[in-house]
Amino acid sequence: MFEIVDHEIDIDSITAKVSSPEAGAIATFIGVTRNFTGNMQVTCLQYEAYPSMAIKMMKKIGAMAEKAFDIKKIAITHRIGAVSIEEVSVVIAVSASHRKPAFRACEYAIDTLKELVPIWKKELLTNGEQKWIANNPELK
Amino acid sequence: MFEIVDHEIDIDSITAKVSSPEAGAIATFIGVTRNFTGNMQVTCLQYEAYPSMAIKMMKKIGAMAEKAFDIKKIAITHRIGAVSIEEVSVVIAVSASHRKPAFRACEYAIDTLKELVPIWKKELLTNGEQKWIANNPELK
Amino acid sequence: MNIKVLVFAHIKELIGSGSIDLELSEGATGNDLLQKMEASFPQIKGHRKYLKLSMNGEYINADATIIQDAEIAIFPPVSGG
Amino acid sequence: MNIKVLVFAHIKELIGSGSIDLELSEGATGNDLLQKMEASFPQIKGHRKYLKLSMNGEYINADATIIQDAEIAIFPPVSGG
Repeated sequence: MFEIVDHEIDIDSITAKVSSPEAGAIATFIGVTRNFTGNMQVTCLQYEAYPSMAIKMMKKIGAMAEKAFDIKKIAITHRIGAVSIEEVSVVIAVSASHRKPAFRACEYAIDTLKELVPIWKKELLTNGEQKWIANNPELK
Repeated sequence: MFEIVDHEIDIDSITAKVSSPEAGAIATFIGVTRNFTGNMQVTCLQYEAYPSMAIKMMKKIGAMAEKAFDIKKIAITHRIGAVSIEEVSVVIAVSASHRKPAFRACEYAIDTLKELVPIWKKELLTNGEQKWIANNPELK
Repeated sequence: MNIKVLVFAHIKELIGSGSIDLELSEGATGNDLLQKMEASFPQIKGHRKYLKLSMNGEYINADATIIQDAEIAIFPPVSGG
Repeated sequence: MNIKVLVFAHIKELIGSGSIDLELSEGATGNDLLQKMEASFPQIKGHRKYLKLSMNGEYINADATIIQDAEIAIFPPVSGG
């Protein structure tokens, strides 16, 4: 249910993982590479992970989400390597009996992933510059 | 971007519709048929629509979401006819520069769809009973 | 004026048809239309308190005036999703 | 004790390697380890205020004691998603 891959993510296969006859709702979050950061044009994002710890943290997020919200299943897939514009870097899917806990848990999972999971991105800009990004601007 | 279909919904094709080089986040809601309602076992849900008004209301929801939230694109597909357990009845996908407005708009859209869009569901139970459902319990 | 009324879901099942032609006087309101429907189809009495009305694909209140050639629909609370 | 330290992202680029072997005394803390790293790789000085430390895949504070044979990692704030 928690994986790091170095190729394109198939969204349907992630939502299929959380399908359950008891689930009436699936909420998903899909992270995509944007063309601009501020006013700088992006070629692609380059992701690097500390894989064993990243999987451990994703499992922890899953366990915390299951404890805090009335959900059935949660799956997280993050891609590493170069991710071009409009390509998907991360998919989180959460199933639940009802939609509110599915939304809450999905949002919780992406918020917490951005805080805890040891993955880093570097922006490759069209002007040739490369820039490591911090999710938390205070820490830049 | 707004459609009613009488066959299985391909989730990837709906998220592809809202893809945009300016969008960093896509939030989706997927409605699925559950196996139980209370303690009654369900065979399938049977959906009926007033199609022209349903599309009109979906477009209105899309326009309201675009006005209220900082989003790029929104797509809504609802299936009618028989929808078996674990099959998808509705998909809403919203793209935005950032995740918060994508989540907010997606949740707004499904909440408002359940209030305004003229589509009705009937539960076909394993005991042979059939029951029309009201989303708002006060109105049952 | 002759008005075509679409009905859906439970109401359609009760009436046994999805489309009804009604004769209404000019200036008739949604309430007049509902009364006429109940007179023709007594089996829908008792459902009126929750019925929704639309005209040309927009929700209307029961005191709205029915416009000639408009598409009217009567239906129970929606339950899509 | 000999400790293997993994480094990632910007820190890895500054050091020029993703894995460093360090000799630490028994009972050494994360702070001792960071000091030793800075002594060996002065180019990472100035980054310490935001560096994260982990031991065996769990975040630790800089005053935590380093356990023999543990997998230690040092990295900048994460930015996945």
